[in-house]
Amino acid sequence: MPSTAFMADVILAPWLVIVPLVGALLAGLWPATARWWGLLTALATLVLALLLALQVHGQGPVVLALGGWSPPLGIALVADGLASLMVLMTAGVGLAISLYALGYLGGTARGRWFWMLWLWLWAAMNALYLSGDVFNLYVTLELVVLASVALVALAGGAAPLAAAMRYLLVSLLGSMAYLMGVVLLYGAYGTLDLQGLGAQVTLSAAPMMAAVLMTVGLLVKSALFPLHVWLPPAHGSAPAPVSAALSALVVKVSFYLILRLWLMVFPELTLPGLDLLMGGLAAAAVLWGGVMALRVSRLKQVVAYSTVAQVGYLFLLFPLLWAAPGGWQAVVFFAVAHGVAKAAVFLAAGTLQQAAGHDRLAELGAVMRGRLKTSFALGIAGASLVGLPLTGGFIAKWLLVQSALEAHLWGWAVVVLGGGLLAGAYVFRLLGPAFEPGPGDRGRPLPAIMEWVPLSLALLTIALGFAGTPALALLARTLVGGGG
Amino acid sequence: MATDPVNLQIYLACGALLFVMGVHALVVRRHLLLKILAINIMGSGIFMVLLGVAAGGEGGVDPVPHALVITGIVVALSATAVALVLMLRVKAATGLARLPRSGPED
Amino acid sequence: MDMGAHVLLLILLSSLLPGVAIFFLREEQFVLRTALNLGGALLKFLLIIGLLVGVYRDGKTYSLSVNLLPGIDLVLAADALSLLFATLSAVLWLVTTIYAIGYLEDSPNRSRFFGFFSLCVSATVGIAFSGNLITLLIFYEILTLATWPLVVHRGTPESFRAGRIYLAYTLIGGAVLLGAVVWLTLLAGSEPFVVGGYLQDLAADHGTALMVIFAMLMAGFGVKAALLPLHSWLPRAMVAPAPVSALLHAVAVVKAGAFGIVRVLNDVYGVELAADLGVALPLLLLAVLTIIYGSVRAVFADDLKQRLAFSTVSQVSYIILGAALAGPIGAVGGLVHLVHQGIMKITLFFCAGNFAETLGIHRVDEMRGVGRRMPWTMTAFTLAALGMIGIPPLAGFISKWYLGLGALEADMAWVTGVLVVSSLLNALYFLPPILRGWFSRREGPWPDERHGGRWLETHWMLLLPTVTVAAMALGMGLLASLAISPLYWVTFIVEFEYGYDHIWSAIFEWETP
Amino acid sequence: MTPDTWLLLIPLTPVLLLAALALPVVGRHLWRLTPLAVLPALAGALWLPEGAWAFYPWLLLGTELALDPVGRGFLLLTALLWGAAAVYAQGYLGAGPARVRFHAFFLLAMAGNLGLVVAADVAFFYTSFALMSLAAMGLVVHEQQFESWRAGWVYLGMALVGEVALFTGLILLVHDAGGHGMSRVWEQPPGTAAMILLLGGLGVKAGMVPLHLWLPLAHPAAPIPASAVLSGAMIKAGLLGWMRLLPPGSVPEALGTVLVVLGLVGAGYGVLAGVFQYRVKTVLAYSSISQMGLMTAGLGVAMMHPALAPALIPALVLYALHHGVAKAALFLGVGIARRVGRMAALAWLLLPGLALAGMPLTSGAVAKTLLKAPMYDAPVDLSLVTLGLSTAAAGTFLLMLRCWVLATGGLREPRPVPVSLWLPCLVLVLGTVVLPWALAPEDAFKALAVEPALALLWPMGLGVLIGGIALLLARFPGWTLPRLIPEGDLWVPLERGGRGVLGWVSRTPWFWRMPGGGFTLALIHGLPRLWAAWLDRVARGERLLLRWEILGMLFIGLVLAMLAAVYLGAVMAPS
Amino acid sequence: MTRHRAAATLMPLMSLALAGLLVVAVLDLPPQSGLAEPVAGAMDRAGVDHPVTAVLLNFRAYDTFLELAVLLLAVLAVWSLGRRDPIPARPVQGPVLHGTLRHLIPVAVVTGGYLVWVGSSDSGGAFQGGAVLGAAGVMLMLSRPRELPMLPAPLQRLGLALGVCVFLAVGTAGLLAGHGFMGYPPDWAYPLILGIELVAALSIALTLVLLFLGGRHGH
Repeated sequence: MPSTAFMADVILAPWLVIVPLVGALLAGLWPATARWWGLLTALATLVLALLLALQVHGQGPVVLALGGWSPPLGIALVADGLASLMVLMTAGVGLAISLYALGYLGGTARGRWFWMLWLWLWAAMNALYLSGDVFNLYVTLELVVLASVALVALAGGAAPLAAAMRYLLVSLLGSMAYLMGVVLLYGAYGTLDLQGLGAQVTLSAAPMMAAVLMTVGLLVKSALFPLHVWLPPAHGSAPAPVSAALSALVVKVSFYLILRLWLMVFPELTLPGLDLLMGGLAAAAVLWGGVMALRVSRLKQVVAYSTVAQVGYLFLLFPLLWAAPGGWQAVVFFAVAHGVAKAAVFLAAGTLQQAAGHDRLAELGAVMRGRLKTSFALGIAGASLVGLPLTGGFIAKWLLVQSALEAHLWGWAVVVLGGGLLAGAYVFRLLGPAFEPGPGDRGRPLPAIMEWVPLSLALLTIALGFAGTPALALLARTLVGGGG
Repeated sequence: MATDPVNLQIYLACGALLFVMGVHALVVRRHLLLKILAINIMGSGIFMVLLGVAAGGEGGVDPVPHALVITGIVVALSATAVALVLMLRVKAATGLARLPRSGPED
Repeated sequence: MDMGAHVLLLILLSSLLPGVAIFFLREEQFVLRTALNLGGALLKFLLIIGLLVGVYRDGKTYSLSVNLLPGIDLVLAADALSLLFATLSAVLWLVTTIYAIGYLEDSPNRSRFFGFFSLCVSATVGIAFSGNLITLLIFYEILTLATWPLVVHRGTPESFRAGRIYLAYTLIGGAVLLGAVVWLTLLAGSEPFVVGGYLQDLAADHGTALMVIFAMLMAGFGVKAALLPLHSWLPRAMVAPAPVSALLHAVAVVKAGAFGIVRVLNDVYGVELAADLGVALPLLLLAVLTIIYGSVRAVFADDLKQRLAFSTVSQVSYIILGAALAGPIGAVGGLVHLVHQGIMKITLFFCAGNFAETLGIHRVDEMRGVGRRMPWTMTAFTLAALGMIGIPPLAGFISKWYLGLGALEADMAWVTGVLVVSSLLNALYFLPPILRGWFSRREGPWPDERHGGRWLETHWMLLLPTVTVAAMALGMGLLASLAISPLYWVTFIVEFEYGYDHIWSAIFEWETP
Repeated sequence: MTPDTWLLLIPLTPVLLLAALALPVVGRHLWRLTPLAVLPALAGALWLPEGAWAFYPWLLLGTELALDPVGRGFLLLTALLWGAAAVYAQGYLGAGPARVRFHAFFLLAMAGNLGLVVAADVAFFYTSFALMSLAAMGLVVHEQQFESWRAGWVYLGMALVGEVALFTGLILLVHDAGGHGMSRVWEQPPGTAAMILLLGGLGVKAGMVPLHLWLPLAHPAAPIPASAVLSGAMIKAGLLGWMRLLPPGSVPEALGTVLVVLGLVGAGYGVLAGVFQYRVKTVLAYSSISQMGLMTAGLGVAMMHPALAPALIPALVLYALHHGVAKAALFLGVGIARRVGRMAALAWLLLPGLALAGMPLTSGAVAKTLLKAPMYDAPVDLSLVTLGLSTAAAGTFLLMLRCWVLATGGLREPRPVPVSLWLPCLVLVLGTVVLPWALAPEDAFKALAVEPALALLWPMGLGVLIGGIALLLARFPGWTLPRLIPEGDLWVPLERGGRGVLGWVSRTPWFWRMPGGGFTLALIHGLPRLWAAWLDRVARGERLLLRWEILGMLFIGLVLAMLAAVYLGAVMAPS
Repeated sequence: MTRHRAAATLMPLMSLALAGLLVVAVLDLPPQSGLAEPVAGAMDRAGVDHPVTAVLLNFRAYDTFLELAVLLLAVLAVWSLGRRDPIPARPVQGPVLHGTLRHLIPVAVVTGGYLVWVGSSDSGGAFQGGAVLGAAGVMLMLSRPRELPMLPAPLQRLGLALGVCVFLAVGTAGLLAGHGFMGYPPDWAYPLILGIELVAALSIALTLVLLFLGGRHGH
């Protein structure tokens, strides 16, 4: 990596918070130009995220003590492989969502609010990924929740409002549980720094309780079965770019946090019983989400339940975490692949919904035939969700199965493979209407960008199919703690 | 300034109990306002434990938990504000300050 | 990576790019679509010919690899076996494209059809050129994806049902396959295909694992190859348009499965190891069961395409049988049947398509007297069907001949009995349509007569491919010893790639009496 | 033109002509050229040098063609008969589009028949054999009547069984020999399995009892020219196959015994079944069975005593030639007989009939004498065989008598006999007289000697006697010939039984679908219902999960469960 | 229904169990002084005298900054929910509130300002001050909602965002100046912190008032 040599001293991490935040402030102060600020911010953030990833790849994890106050007194920003990969994924998907929103929302009043809230959300997510302090993580988590809830409610109408309300309450429940855990940890060890905690945590009542409360609180937020019911209405009824952002990115945030905690803070507590419990829930989620996705009748709800199922995969994390050397990396790669693919699917769904004026799956055939690019995006990204080859999803599935088999955890391998079948069933159910007889119909006129963006994202999933090696190399530069 | 350990433990335990009461209320109460209050009660419980922790050390009161409590209060306040307004919007849209019980198909 | 590597990529792209371009054409852009279709098909054909020349005359090796994961590459490579399959695909694609253009004239959604059609062939060629198991798996799965739209192309409830069943089978198969490949990669790494296999060193420590993996691999590939308990999707997929059935049965899907099995048996495990592990015999038994079962079911199928489908179930297992015999002559028989079955089955499906498209004939008993109305098609049908039975001098005879010899060579004379029973059953279901077609009198009008061509019995684009492949089915048998025949080629593969040094002389050098 | 090219031209010419039939416009008239397709074969049989051999490495599996003395005889027979039948077919078949079809199959079968005679490698032999067998199906069912279909199915079924048996036998031979050239194959004595398979496989074609069932059904059903080649030329392919693939000397003597027994049984049974028939073509068919039995027995003797083979084999070839020509003449004559008066009919049929029965001065006499002669010289006593042969000759006379009676009886439908009918018939009739003299070896003239002539005549006398009595008896009212043995003898009960089984099978489709089908059906019909129920259940569950109480319980429950898991894990973990 | 009843009985039991375990966990916490010593050790470089303020605005300034951001985001979120409903509260009748307010408001303003200023050395700070100011604003809103002069929208936005903006600007300046993100030059720490606190208090006060209005945007 010759490019990293001259970047070695450059401090990048804070800028990934500053830039979107400035964008958000500008968009708020000058609403009429919100979308251009948004676009500019998206581009700048993507560039920064790329540079950060290169930097981390080249020189390893970067830990930055804010204000010169090193932990435990101050707060540290941690830009390691995991964080930079998540930031990069967010930036990539974020740019796509931004471009899409240009077409979807245009310069409407609702659009202005979207831009502002979306940039806030982005800033919050970046802040969360880069934070190395459990309390700071709580604050960023709340930022994410508030921005997300407001975005969900943006759709207006009774159902989205109720969905937003439920989302908010459930999220707050989760946040509170997390915060309780933070307090317990501080009470036990007198520090909030992730690395510091990781060095100290042992098996005893308070940290155990802390770990459990934090994890369950975050599980609620990441919608793991059976705590997922808030997700489908929220993701299913939001405007398309919002759905994409929520399903592709926001769900990953709490997952990331759980991973981060168990990687750096609680490795001592990863015990077989926990593996079994979480793995069981994960398997149930895969099954339940898949079945519900087969059952519901609206396009976006199918996609939302698909997220419920795919979240299940993410929580195969626990059985795989330390069982196999690359176990958690496989899960992270899965998260990235799912993020990109799910964003593509939601955006494509949004285009179809806008074109047809509804998203009843059974009646979408004509528009799907008329809007080929979008249908293709749906198909390719769907293939990634199923884990069909040459997509990121395939590599992710491969890695998951490989880790499971490497650790002789046959059962989880079967879950991964079987879940792929359910995914296949609902993805092809989505595509089915396109093959009904009858002429195509382009539906309402839409900006071209609403077709190109999903397609580009879908093609990105294919590119991810070849990104396994660099991504794993990046992930190898992640800080882990304790007995790992 | 060190506090009596027993008193401290009462603080801690009460904080924990408050937290759980909040959880229970959040679940059992159906009116949204009560749910929002329940979350605030959970928050209060947490802050109480935090303050108890701050006072527990030998070397004087730990200032960091105090700072955290202030921050936490502001965050909770923000969330509560949003929740309340959202509740009003839900009530305006559905006529009820309760969440509908409906499945995905309805 | 040299020029040659690019040729491989170009071969893949020669159908992929036109395919993608075709999707976005409007229905009425007939000329452009046809040009793309045929141009791609021709280009692919020529490129593969070029590759052949390079490999055989100049002794070049071609390979191309792209890194997927640490230690795992996507490898495209051209060896003799892959060229055999690729050539088959390229030739049949060209022919089927012409046929499909004629068949789908005036039907809706042609752009979509040809788009997926091209993707399907790209995947098949990818399978052919796969240089390791992972690459094979990747293209195998892509094939699933590309074929499903073709199966449901008509959009009727039956086709959706067939599509669902197809997916259920192939996706499950794919999942099992993925599991097996991952496992194998864990044990042995991602090795390139090598004749004789690369697992010998593992046999001592991981014997059981290897057996389980083998079973999983067979199940995974067996789904597409329609091995016995996994065959049900195939007859149901017959709702697809005739060119699709033709391609599905003759080249793409079914062959992909069989090809995979051959690869695994020869180039991953190696026949010796497979025999040592005791996995070759169960495979053989399964193939035998499938052969008999498929034939029996075909006898009782009234719908022509159903009958052909069950016939495919049976015939593809010949290939597997040949591989599972684990001897050079059996390998010759199996491999050569890979080509022969493809040619003959595609002929049969073309004929079935011609009957359906021209006269509305779908059932065997509707074929009465069709020989007089459509003599060319009926001749083609007769040739291919007799070939399937194994009647000389048609291509099927050659396969059966070497399969039989292979069975004897492997000291499994009873397999010859299976071939005999299968031949009789084949006759039992193929001769009635032939005889009805030629010798029964037609009373009343045809079910649905459409093309009343003045000079030809049907559209020339339907007839020409049909007659061409029928002639190939004849020629491959009659001229089996020519240097361009599949038999010659397969012998070459077995002799020089599998390293059996006496096969060539056993097959192609005669003592003068 | 070298023998190389010429040999290939023999089977190729009919195929080329067939291809020409497919030409547009002119093609539909080219059927008139069918007779010409035998010319290369005929010329080859007459003028190709002894030991002509050619090798075509590009054809099939590498094809060898050759002409040896045996082949020459058979080639002559085949060419002659096919040529005659082709000419006959020109006039016999009415106009109509089916005519081209008939000629197409005719040409194919001809090519096969000619090819198998000159084949010098196993693969090409089998190819030709199969081509002939299958194409002949087209000739059998040509009339498209119920009868022809029935006969066709029986023929086809048995031919196919024979085909696969032959195939398997050949594979076994080739496997043992390591090559598929005939000479290569001869180097190894065939294995038992191969022998049995070849015996059966070729026996079907040769009408060997009990594999003869198709013959009495197919002959009457087929058009006359087809019957002629079927009975005259094609069934000889079985005999030729035996000679080629089970050469005397390399097979165990037991096989010879089997052949002798089966042959004599066939010879007798053919007569027995034949005389009770009411259709002239059926009678002729049974006669063929009987005659083929004689030849089979002859070959059997050669196998039992390889020392006799050099004498017996040419005799057998001559016998085949004789029988072929005479039988074909009879068939063609039967076609003419209907159109002419009773006496004219008898005139057409008399000479070939007598020749078959072994009338001195005819081909029959020469052939029979030549066949028996070596047996008398045999080191062991073969009188049982020769007696059998003689008795069969008596039977043959009876059969011929039955044939004459039937051919001259019944309704007449006088019609002109075109030249295309009478000319080939006449050629063959004359052939029965001329050919043996032209072809038989010098010592054939021994046939003129008194003692052999007597040996020939007494069976005939016996035949005349029995026949005369029968004819006399038939004059009494009510004394008609009982229909003791139906046409197709054993096939009739077999068919009845088969229908029963088939009927049962067709009434029970589940039986056939059971192994995978039943399972699949259950899968297809049962699973969706289960699946739908499961979906409903899940959807209900989803609504339940929406309740806050449930959510809360799950939340707390999860916390408790995780605590328990961590705690238990910690307790149980080895520290 | 039985299911629901089961839930109704089970839920308290489970809550009790959780409570018990949580209490055990809380009581299990070891007595320790946490970060008191590190904070005390760093106070000389903190720029302010009061440890809580030092933690809030220096050691963990990033937290505080994000917390301001949360507050701002809350207003934005509330606004984004729409501004359709009318003001429900009619002006409070009667003289008591008005009279009280007349005296209370100046006191509140002074108190708020004091609290901000004193935060550097004693209990107090931007949030406390801002809260008092905000409370004054809310009172005003209650008493005469229709008569108050509302800021024009852009100014409202600016006012709301000012705290975050200034904080961010200072933090970024620290980054550019090499003191790290959210870092101050040691000499400038005190004035910068005080400035931030003042601006933040104003923004907080405005935020609270607007949150109280809950999107009911004036008239």
